[in-house]
Amino acid sequence: MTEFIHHIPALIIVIPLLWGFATPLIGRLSKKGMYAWVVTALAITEALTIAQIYLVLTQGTQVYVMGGATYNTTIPPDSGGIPVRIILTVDAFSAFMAFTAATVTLAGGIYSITSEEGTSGESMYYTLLLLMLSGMLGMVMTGDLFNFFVFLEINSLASAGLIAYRVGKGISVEAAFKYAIISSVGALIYLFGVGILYGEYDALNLAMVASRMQFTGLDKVVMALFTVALAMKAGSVPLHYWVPDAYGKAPGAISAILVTASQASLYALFRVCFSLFGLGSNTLTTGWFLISLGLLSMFVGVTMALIQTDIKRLMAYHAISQTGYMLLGVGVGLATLGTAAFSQYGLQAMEGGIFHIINHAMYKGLLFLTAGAVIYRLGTSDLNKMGGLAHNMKYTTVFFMIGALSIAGIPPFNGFASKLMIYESTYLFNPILSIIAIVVSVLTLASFVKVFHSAFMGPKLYDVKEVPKAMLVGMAILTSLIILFGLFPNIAIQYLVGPAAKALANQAAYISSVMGGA
Amino acid sequence: MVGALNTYVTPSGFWNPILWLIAFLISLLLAYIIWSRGEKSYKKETEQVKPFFAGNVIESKERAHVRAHNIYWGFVEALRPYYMALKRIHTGDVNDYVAWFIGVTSFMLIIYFLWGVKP
Amino acid sequence: MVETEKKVMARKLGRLVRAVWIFNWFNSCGCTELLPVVSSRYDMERFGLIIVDNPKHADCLIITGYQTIKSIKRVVRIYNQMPDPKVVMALGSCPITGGMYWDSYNTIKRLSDYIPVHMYVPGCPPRPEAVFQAVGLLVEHVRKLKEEVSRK
Amino acid sequence: MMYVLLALYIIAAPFIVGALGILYGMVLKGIDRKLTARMQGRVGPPLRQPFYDVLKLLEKECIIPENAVKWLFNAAPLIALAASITTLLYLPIGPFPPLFSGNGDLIVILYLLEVPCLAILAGGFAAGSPYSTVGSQREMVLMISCEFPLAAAIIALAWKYSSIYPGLKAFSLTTFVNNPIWNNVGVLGFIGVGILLIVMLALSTSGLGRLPFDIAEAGTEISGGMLVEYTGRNLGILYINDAVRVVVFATLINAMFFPYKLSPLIANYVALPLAASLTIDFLFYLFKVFLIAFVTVTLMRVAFPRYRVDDVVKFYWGIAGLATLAALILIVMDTFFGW
Repeated sequence: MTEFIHHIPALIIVIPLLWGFATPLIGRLSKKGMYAWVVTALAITEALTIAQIYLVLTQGTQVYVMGGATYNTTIPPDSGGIPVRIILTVDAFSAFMAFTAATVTLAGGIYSITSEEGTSGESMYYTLLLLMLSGMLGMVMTGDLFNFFVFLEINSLASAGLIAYRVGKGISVEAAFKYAIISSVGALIYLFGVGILYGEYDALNLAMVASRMQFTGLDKVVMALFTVALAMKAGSVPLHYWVPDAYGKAPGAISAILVTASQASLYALFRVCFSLFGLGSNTLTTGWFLISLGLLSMFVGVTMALIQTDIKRLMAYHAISQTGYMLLGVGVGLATLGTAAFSQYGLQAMEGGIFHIINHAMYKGLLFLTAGAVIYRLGTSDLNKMGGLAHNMKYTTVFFMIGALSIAGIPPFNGFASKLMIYESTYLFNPILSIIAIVVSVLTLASFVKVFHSAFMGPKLYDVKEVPKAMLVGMAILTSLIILFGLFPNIAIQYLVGPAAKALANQAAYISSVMGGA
Repeated sequence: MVGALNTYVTPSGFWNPILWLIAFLISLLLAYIIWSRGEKSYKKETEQVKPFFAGNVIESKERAHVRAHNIYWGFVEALRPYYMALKRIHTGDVNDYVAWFIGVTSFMLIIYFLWGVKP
Repeated sequence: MVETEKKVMARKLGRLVRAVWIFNWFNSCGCTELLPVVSSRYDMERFGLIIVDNPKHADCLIITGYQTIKSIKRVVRIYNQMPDPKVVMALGSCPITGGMYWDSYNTIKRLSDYIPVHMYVPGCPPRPEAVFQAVGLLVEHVRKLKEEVSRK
Repeated sequence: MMYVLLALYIIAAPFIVGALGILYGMVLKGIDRKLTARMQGRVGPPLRQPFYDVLKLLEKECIIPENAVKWLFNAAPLIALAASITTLLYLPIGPFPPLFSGNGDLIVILYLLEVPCLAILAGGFAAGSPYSTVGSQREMVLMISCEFPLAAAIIALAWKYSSIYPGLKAFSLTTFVNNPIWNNVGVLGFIGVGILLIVMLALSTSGLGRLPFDIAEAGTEISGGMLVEYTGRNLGILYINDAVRVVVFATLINAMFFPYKLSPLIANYVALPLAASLTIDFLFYLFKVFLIAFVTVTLMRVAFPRYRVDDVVKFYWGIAGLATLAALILIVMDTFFGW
C-alpha cells in the first residue's frame, strides 16, 4: 500500500487521461455506463487530490520522477548533477490548485450528464472534458518547464474543442477559434522563453533553472515573455478580450471548468514569479506588475460587466474582475517578498489572494452552472428575454442568490472571508488598493442584482419546470463548499491556504526539494 | 470573553462568521415576533393585488417587467465618456487581441530591462 | 355585526385614527382651499395626518372636485388597491351632488354610486376647518364604537 | 459553565441591542418629525407619533402582489431589520465596548450597512411592479455611489491608525474609541479628518435614504419607489428598520469621530461612583447620537431638494470622492512629514 501512495501524483494525471480515451468505447456499449464511467473517473481524481493534500501536509513536498529508477531519485548518478527526467513537484500550492480544479470539474461533470443529454457526439464531449482535466492537473503539478507547455497545449486544445461543442450558428465556433489562436500564441511565446532558458542553462527543470539563474539580459527577455504570456492565458485586463467570447459561448458546465483552466495559468504566473525568478529578480517590479494587472482587471472587468445584456458574457467579465483580486493579493505579497513587511502583512495578503482562488472557482462555477440551467430551460442567454423564473425554478434561484451574494463579498459567505483578508492587508502597502477593491466589490454586487432582477424576478412570463436532478446535484456540491468556507474560514486557512502561501513564498524550499535529492 | 470562539484574524481586523449567524438568527426571531403580531389576511384575486401603476392597468405581464438594458441609467450616464472609450477598445477582432499582447510584451520588456533585476 | 368582529373593527379604527395616512386625489378646484391644511397655517400633521404617495400605504382617500368619466375608472381602481380599514372622504359639493357641473355631459354626479363614501365635506371649495371637523367626526365615531364595545 | 454563560450572553445580546435600537430609533424619528415641523413653522406631531404609525401599520392588511415572488417578498423586511440589529452588536454603545468586540471590525460593519439595503432592494425587485423595480435600481445606484467615499474614509482612518499604532488592530472600533483620531493628527491631518467627517455625514444621509438623496423612495417621482407594493405589517417592519438604521449610522459616526466621555470632566470636580459616571456617559452618548441624527437627517431634509439620479453619482464619485482622496493625501503627508 505504501508503494501506491508514492505514485499518487502520476496517477492523478494519468487516470483522467486514460479514462477519457476509453469513454467512446464505453459510450458505444451503453449511455448509462458512460455516465457512471465518467463520474467514477472524476470522483477517483477528486479523492486522490484530497489524499495528495493530506500527504503534502504531513510529509512535505511530494516529488515524483517520471520513469526514474525509484520514485524520488531526481538526479540520476551518471547525469552529472542535472535532473534529466520529467519531475512532478507537488508542493502545498500545487496540491491546493489540483484540489480546486478536480472539485469544479467533478461538479461540472455531474452537471453535464443531463445538460448535454441527447446532443450529438456526447462521448467526445466527455473525452475532451477528462482530457481538459488532466491538462489542468498536469499544468498545476509539473515541475518541468517544457512539460508545462505540453499540458498547456493539451488543456487549450481540449477546451477550444469544448467551447465549439454547441455550434450555435457558428458563433461558438468563432469564439473557439479566437480562444485557440490566443492560447497557441501565448503557448508558443512561452515555449520561446523555455527555449532561451534551455539554451542558457541547458536544463528544463524549473528548480534546476532557478538554482542556476544569473539574471543576464536574456533572462530579462524571458521574464517579460513568461509573465505576459501567462497573464494573457490567465485573462487579466490588457489581454482579457478573449475571455468574454470564450466563456460566453461555451456550453453550461464548460465555462465553469474554463475558469479553473485560466486559474491554472494564474498558478503558472505565480510559480514563475516566485519560484523561477524569486528574490533574484527585483520583486518590487514584478510585484507592481501583478498589482497593476490586478487593479486594471478589477475595475475594467466590472465596469464592462455592468452594461452587458448577455448573462454569460456578464459572468465572464466578472471572472476577469475576480482574477484581479487574486493578482492584487499575491502581487502585494510578491512586492514585499524578502522585506520585513512581508511577515507583517505580505504573507496574509498572499493568503487572501490564494484563498480567493478557491473561493472564486467555487462561486464562479456555481454561477456559470445556474446560468447554464437558465439557458437549458429558456434556450436564450439574452437577459432582455428572461423574466420571472423564480416562480417555478426555486432551487436554481436559491443557488444563484448564494453565488451572487458570495461573489459580491456579503458577510456570511466565502467571498467575504477572502476579500476581508485582501482588504485588510493590501491597504498597509498602499491605501488606494483596497479602496478600489471595495468599490469593485459593490459594482459586482450591482451587476448581479441586475441579473437577479431581469432573469429571476418579475411576473411569471414562462411556465418552465425546475432543471433535472443531476444539474441540481452539481450545483449543490459547489454551494456546500461555498457555505463551508464561508462559515469556517479558519479551517480553510489552516489546512489549505496557509501551507500553500508559505510553500509559494519559499523559493529555497522548492529548489531544495528537487535539487537536494529527497 | 466572547473571543473564546475561533475568530478569523487578519493583519488589522477580525471576523467571526458563526457568531454573526447566531446573532442574525436571533434578531430574525425578534423581527418575526414583531411581524407576527400584525394582520395576515388580504383579499386575494381582487383588484388589490394588481401592481400600483397610478391607477392605470398594465396591459400584459410582459409590459410589467422592466428589462435589463435600461438598468442603472444613472450610473452609466454619469460615466458616459469612460464607457464610450471602453466600448471602442473592445473590438472583438482577434488581430487586435494579439496586437495588444505584443504591445504589452514590448512595454514589459522595457520595464524589465530598466528595473527588472536587483542591481 | 357579530360581537367579535365589532371589537376587532373598534381596535383597528382606534389605531387608525391616531395616524391617518392620506392619499389625496386633488384634481380640480376643490383642493385650492386645502393647501393651508397641509402647510403651517392649519398643519394637519398635528393630528398625525400625513400625505403618502401611493394608495397601498394610505388609509384615507380624499377625493376633491368633480370626477370625469375617464378619471372615475382610475378612482375606483385606486380605491380597490387600498388595504382595509380604509376611509373615503369626498370634499367639495361636486362629488356630493355634481356641484355646478350638475348638468355637464362628461362628469359623474354622485361619487357614492361608484365607491362607498364615508364622509362628505360640503363647500365649493370647502374650508380647511371643515376637513378637521370631518376628521373629528371620525374620531368621535370611533370613540362611540369603543365605548359600545367595552360596555358589552 | 463558561459555555453556558457565553451562550446566554450571545442569546441576550441581540435582544438588548435590538430593544435599544428600536426604541431609541423611534424616539429619534419622533423628535426629527417634530423639529422638521417646527423649522417649517408648523406645530408638528406628538413625539409618540412613530409608535402610533407602527401600531396602525400592524393593523392594516398585508397585501402580496400577484407578480411577486411570495417567499422573498415577505422575507426581505425581516432580513433587513435583523441585519440592522446585528450591525449594532459591533458598534460601541456609549461607554460600553461593542457587545461582540473582537469579532467584527469596521469592514464587517461597512458590509453589514449594505445588507439591509440589499434585502429591501431584493424585496422591491421581488414585488414585480414597474415602480418598485425602478426604485430598487435607483437604490443600487445610490449604494454604488456611496461606496467609494465610504471605503476611502474608512481606509484613510484605518491607515492613519496603522501608522501610529502598528501593534493595534487598525480596523477594530476599540482602537478608534480608545485613542480618538483628533488627538493624534497634526495640522494637515486635522483638516483631512475634518473633510472625512463632513463626507461621512453626507454619506449617512444617503445611507438612510433621506431627502437630498432619497432617489430610491422618491415620493413624487416614483410614488414610494422600492416600498410601493409593501403594505401593512411588512411596511411596519421597514418603518422600524429605518428607525434602527438612524441609530446605527449615528453610533458609527460617533464611534469614529466623537468617542469622548463626559464623566472624566465631571469626575475632577465631584467624586462619581461608577454607576453614576456610566449613566452620565450613556446619556451623553444618547445626546451625541441625537445631535448627529439631527444634522444628517433633519437639517438636510429641510434644507435640500432631491438630487437627480446621475447627479447623485457625480456628487459622490466626483466631489465627495475627490474630497476623501484629498483627505487621504493630507493624512499621508501628516504622517510622513509630521506637520
